[in-house]
Amino acid sequence: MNNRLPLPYGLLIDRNKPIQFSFEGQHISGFQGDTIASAMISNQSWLLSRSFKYHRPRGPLTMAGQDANTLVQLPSDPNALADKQLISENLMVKGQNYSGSLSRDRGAILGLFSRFLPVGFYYKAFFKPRGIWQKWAPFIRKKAGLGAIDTQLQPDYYDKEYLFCDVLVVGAGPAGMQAAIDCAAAGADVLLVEENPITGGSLNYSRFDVDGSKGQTLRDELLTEISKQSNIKVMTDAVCNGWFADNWLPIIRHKRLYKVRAKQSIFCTGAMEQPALFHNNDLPGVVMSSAAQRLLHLYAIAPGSSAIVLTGNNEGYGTALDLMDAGVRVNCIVDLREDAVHDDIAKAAMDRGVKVKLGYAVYAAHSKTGHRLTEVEIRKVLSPGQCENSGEVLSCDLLCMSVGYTPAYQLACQAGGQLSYDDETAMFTLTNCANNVHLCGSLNSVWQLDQVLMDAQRAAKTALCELGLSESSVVSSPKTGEASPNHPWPIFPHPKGKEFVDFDEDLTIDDIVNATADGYEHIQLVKRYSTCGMGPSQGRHSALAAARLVAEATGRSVAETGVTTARPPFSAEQLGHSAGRRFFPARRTNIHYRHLEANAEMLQAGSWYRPAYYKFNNLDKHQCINREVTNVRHNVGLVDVSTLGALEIRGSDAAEFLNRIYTGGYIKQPVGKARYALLTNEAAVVIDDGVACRLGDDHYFVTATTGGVDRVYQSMLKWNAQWQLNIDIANVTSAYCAVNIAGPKARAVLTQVCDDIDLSDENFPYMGIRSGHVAGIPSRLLRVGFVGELGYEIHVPQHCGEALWDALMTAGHDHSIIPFGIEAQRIMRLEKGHVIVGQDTDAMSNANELQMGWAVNRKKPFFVGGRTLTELEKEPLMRALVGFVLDVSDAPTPCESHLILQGDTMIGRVTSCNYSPTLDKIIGLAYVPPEHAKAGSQLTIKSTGGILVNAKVAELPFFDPDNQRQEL
Amino acid sequence: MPFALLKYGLSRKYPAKHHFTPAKALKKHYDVVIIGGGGHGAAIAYNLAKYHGVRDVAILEKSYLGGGNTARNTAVIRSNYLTESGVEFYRESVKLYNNLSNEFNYNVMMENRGQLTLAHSDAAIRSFRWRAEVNKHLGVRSELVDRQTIAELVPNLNLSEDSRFPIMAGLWHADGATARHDAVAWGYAKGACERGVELHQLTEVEDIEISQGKVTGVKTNRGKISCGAVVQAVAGASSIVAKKAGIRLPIHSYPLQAMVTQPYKPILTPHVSSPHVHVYVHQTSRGEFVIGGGSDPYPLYNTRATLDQRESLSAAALELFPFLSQARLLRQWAGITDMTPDYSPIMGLSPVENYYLDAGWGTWGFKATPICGVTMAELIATKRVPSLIKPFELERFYRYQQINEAGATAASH
Amino acid sequence: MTNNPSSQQRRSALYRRHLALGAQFELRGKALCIAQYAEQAHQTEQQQARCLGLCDLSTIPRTGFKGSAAIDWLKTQSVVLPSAINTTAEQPSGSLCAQLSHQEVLLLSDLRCQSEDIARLNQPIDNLAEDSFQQTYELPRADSHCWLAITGSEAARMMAKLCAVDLHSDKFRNGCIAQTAVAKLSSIIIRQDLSDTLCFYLLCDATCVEYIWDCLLDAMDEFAGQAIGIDALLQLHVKN
Amino acid sequence: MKLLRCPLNGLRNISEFTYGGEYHPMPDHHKTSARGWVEYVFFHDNTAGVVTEWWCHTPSSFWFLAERNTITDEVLRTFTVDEYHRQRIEFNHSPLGQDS
Repeated sequence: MNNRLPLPYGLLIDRNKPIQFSFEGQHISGFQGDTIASAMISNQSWLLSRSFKYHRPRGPLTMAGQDANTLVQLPSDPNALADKQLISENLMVKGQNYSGSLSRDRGAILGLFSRFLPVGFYYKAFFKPRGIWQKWAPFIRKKAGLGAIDTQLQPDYYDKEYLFCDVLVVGAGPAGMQAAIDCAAAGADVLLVEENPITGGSLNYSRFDVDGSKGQTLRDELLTEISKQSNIKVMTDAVCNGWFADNWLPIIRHKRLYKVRAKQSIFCTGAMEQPALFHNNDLPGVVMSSAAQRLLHLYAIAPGSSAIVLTGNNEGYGTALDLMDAGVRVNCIVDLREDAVHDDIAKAAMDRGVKVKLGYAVYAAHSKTGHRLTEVEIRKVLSPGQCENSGEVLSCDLLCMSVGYTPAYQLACQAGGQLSYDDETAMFTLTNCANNVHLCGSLNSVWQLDQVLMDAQRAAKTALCELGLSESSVVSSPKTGEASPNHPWPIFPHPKGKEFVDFDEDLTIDDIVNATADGYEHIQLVKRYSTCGMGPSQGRHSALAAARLVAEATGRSVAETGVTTARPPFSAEQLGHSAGRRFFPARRTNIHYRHLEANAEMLQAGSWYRPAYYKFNNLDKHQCINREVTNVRHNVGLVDVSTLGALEIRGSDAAEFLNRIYTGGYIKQPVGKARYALLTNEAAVVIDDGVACRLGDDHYFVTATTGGVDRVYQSMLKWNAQWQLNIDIANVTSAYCAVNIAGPKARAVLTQVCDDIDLSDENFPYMGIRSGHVAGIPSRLLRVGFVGELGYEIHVPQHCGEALWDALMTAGHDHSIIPFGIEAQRIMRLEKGHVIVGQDTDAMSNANELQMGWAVNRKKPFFVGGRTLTELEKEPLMRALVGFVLDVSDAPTPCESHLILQGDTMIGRVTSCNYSPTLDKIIGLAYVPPEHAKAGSQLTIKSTGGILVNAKVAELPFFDPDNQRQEL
Repeated sequence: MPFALLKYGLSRKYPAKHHFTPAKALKKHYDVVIIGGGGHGAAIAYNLAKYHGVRDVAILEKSYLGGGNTARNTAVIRSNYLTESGVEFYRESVKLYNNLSNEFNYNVMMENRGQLTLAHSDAAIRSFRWRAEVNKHLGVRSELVDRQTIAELVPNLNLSEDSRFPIMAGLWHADGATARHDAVAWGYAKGACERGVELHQLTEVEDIEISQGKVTGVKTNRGKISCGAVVQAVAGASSIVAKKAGIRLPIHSYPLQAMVTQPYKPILTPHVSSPHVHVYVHQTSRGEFVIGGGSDPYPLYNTRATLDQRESLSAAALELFPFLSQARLLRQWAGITDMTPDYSPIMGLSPVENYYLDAGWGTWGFKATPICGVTMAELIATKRVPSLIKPFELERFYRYQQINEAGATAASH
Repeated sequence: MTNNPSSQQRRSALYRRHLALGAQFELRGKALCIAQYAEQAHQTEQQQARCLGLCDLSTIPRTGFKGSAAIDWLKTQSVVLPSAINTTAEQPSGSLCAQLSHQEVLLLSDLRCQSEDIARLNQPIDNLAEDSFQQTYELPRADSHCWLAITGSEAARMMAKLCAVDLHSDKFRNGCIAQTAVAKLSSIIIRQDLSDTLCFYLLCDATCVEYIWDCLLDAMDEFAGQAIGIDALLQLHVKN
Repeated sequence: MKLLRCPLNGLRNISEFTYGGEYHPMPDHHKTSARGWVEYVFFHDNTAGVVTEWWCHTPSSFWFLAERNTITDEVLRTFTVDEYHRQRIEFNHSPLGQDS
């Protein structure tokens, strides 16, 4: 069972709540509040994972979720951080990336061949003889990857929420808490975000004084202050995962992504402790000092029985004190510094009689048992990186590294901060962030606790000034001559290598140095060539060492060398979080459910749902469609055209405006009449069409295509913003439901439900417009004939759509009315040779190619696309859209987009093609070179399966050439 | 264990061989100056040196080798374009890619895993069939496939009929592939440097000198250079550099963002893209899922990432692969794409004599790298415009002869 | 059963959902409204409205006017106009005037549908005879937009899951208007408290009403929000 | 996410807006040379620096202009169109293409 330290050790665990879970099938027990890693260590199991390349055994390194050593597999959560993930009852945890078993991983054999796998080895081999890579690739792929994705996963419910605050403080350590308090005191709304379960940061585990009480005392004081401030909102377990323009910050908490808009941000994200580089520095049992302290204070775990502390600063002595207080034997403090200046804490440690070796380094670590550290070899340091040829071997089961930090720079860098290296302090420091972002505490390279608090007050003050909540007064940051915790060169090459710079990618000192030797000298090239920093921990522990090594190898300063860009997100974020609930608006007409009730097969047109056709008995799709067509041709049909765009253009310049926007002429258009309207862009490409109905001298109602209307509306507004014509433009698409009742019996049906409009042809002719009532509903009637029959387009208020539909279906019953869908409509318009913009046109089509020159008015001074069209007309026409006919027997029937060939050359393509039930022929439209456009000329179509079929160019329209039917 | 690696294991000291020109001073004159040390610039230099004996060449890179869009693109190689000019051009490029590793003795890890583009509407099916027909006719493996076939090609794809955007069909491009993008630039640069070309990194061109309509030299942050010819291969900065030569281009530069997850065991083989939901996904040989989509909504010369794009890319990716909900996002980045009105490059002659354009590469530059090197080198060496790139000349816009590629590119990469 | 929405000329696209929830429809003025959702629900729906409720007002009269002369013309029609753009002014009749730009307003009937304002203003525009008012154009807001009410103490927090504008009561005062996006859908949000109960009117594309209704209910779930009838709103309104 | 100030609706996330292109008034469509016209239709300055652009606040369909730095993405100012366009634009009345 757990052998934990007594209270007050164990801030995060609840000893009254034991929890059982399993790791690799083995039952493990821990307490509520334990992470997988802490529970494992409390059970003396340090082996958590296998490394990416050499499959080396790995265990916790930081206990702060900052390293990839602790990535484990949960049932539907691969690559979970074992030192972050809390245990829960019966949680099933497995190791990752091993073949065989985690403890006996056959993949580990690769370690023996590491000499044969130099940096960038995959660029240097696997491609001879030609094509062999295709064989190697799958094999290498299998080796790649860490955890396994559960492809059967039913995703959890993730969602999002917007938050707003005056000041967002990221990181609730001493600096963050102090900054939050100061800001709130001045009246700002503060959001204080902490990624750990409790606030306090280093106060919870670090040693700040000899008797080790200072941290807790200060934390309690700050907490009381915070609890007094009603305008501080504290979020724990919340990760601020990036910084974006204008202080837009995502915060992840549980299953929700909060998007925070802050007026000011204060980053107190602290610093990340860095490893020393020596042979086998990745052995389980070799940890950061802070990791050991976290284990002690947060989880009440003595991380070992006999420890060695490798230090380059005085903090290591604090760790030693902590260990001794907890009853861990400290065999030796190995201090890299020859001439260390010891502070009180260090002295206190030495007074306890612990052996201290000044000017010594840990040269190598070893494991006799295989997986866990059992001894280290220490040697005297002669010069940076150089040791004596022999040293002494000390046994231990824990090695704490305390050789320095790198600021947790990610957010700051995303906010424009520059990382520069200060040779004095051997540390990266941050400068010039965005002016609404402020840094403080160890992130800002301030170390001593009292200084940290002052720095926080400075940051708060500056933020408050920006907010105008404090009179501006420049507060200088407490930059002090304090000793830097960073040792300039904790790097000790070993003839056997395995001094890991990047634990994620198994990269050693040689790999980095050799990358530069190959000519990849820029730090970015080193990264890309060696993959240093590309692993899950994104260079958190390799950036500093890599920069130092590259600098030395290329004879540049570390500052010149720099680090690679810190890309968001800050911590690996599940896609579920960034996806959240997915918002894809959908549009339905008021008649939608009538279609469903009539067994419509719906299709999506943009965000609209529209009936494609209506299933009938056991007819197949085409039979259903043909039935609808035939019924319109012989009786009467009803189609929902509500999705058509509708625009109102009103004002004394309405006609002038249409004249400029559309290709046609509208000045002389009579009131009560509709005209075709073709829209081109400035490149003279046809982009939309509709009909322009003149309802009054100063009033037009214009239709547009379903997909095009929003764009058309926006561009109309933009044009008139420049022209300043006296008009108003309104997009009324959604305000109206519209149906088209079409067929020889349309009038007969309509007459029954419309008594205030004279529907006779002489009083309501083709292309006429009338207003009145249908079934008592105020309606606007357009007599148009897209499908080539007597037809009326009836526009009624949106909310009356269903009532209109019901009335017409009832009235039409005795005339065997049935609804028809888009498919039938497409066929009938094709029979009439009407073009569908978007289907029969492409990104280049102009009016002449479509043989629609008739729709262009050449007598007017200007229209959008006009000048370009005249330019185009100086060159011969490239292609023309023509109609073609085949006999039904000419199989296989061509499909839309099939090619037109002349010999082996592509000379055109089919844009529309259907069986016409009316003509019992295959008809279609196609682009062909002008010389093939004459009626009667033969076309060769490369149909399905590459089979060539012959078609004949036909006059348009195919059906009812004199348009008698629509003018009944 | 391949033999190529033996020497590394057996030699005491690492047998380092500097792949590129070691830092050194600029010469006063070069026959050819290439502005931009990315894949294209390196490929042009390589071809000049190897096949045309033009070795007095300097590649001037303002940052580091291949640090522009070469480093930022998502390494998709395909030739399933829409127009004859487009298809033939990219078809040749893919051919060259297949032999690239052996061409310059450097593994670019070309993996032929195929590309599937998804159709969620009739309109998409029509335009895919159009592409398939043109491709097939020109000998490119490309076909319209039904849901059944899709299910076999990508077993884990969400093919549910009642998803928000049901998948109706797909365009299967068996020639679709990926390669290690950096390696392409490095391999070309290595080969070029071995043949005497000088690669100068951290060398920025500040001005371009022209007299009597002829380019005579360039001014850099490291001094002046006189030269016989200049070619600009600076995707993401084409307008800026061209402006120094007094040339205005039909280009708008937009950021294009992409992101990558942590590595996972392989479950997705082909490259899958959906122009309709604006996303494409493929799993690298490292096991990471690379996710990208459309360009940013407005122009910008800045490679910052946006949360907005992270959110929409994730949402879109989950429409296709709901289980990716558990995958962890590792890194998000951006490149800058030079978009042209007809989604086609601008290559060849410019209004300035001996000044050559290799621009307008939008989101399709990486896949063109090898053929670009071949054709541009031929143009510079022979002063004759190769027929393969004739259609892409800047002059086409003045004749209203754009290339009708719209629709074959968006979010497909 | 004349109170069945499917027997009406004007039908909210949501009526099937309402029926499924057991809505009881009553004619108010000319509009068929949801009085409440279940028998004797008054009390509970009122409590619901205080916490978090969602009500469909789409059948209630409303209209809009736009154009360079619109504002002046409305003044002649003795409409009380708001002091600023993107704010509202309550009319003596109880109806509401919302100004969306220097040339556009939106008018919402009182919830009892008793005021005649809308009907009067909607008289065919012949009372625009005088030239000076010719640039006044009616907008069919009653049909182009649906009209929902979101009420209760949790309304602002719930909306924060769908809308990037800060709607919390100290930032978005009573009578304020935001033209913005809700769940990626262009919308007009109007804060019009029911005496001391927070209330937002949400107007967005009528053809998207089912989409937005479902989004809202889903977002309301964590606060136990529910659909409520108009009576609950009226009771809260008259409370002073 | 960037914020953009709509002259009508105030400060909003940039996702509420539609980009409308560089501000380039149309040249005289009669007098402009053929090549000049092509450059107006297809070519862009694509300036790296401060550019005047069209933007539309989508929910209210309100078009306005913005000065934005295309390197830093910083918006210097936004303003209503009437700052540039107060006069009604007339087109001379000789039919298209007859004098060009």
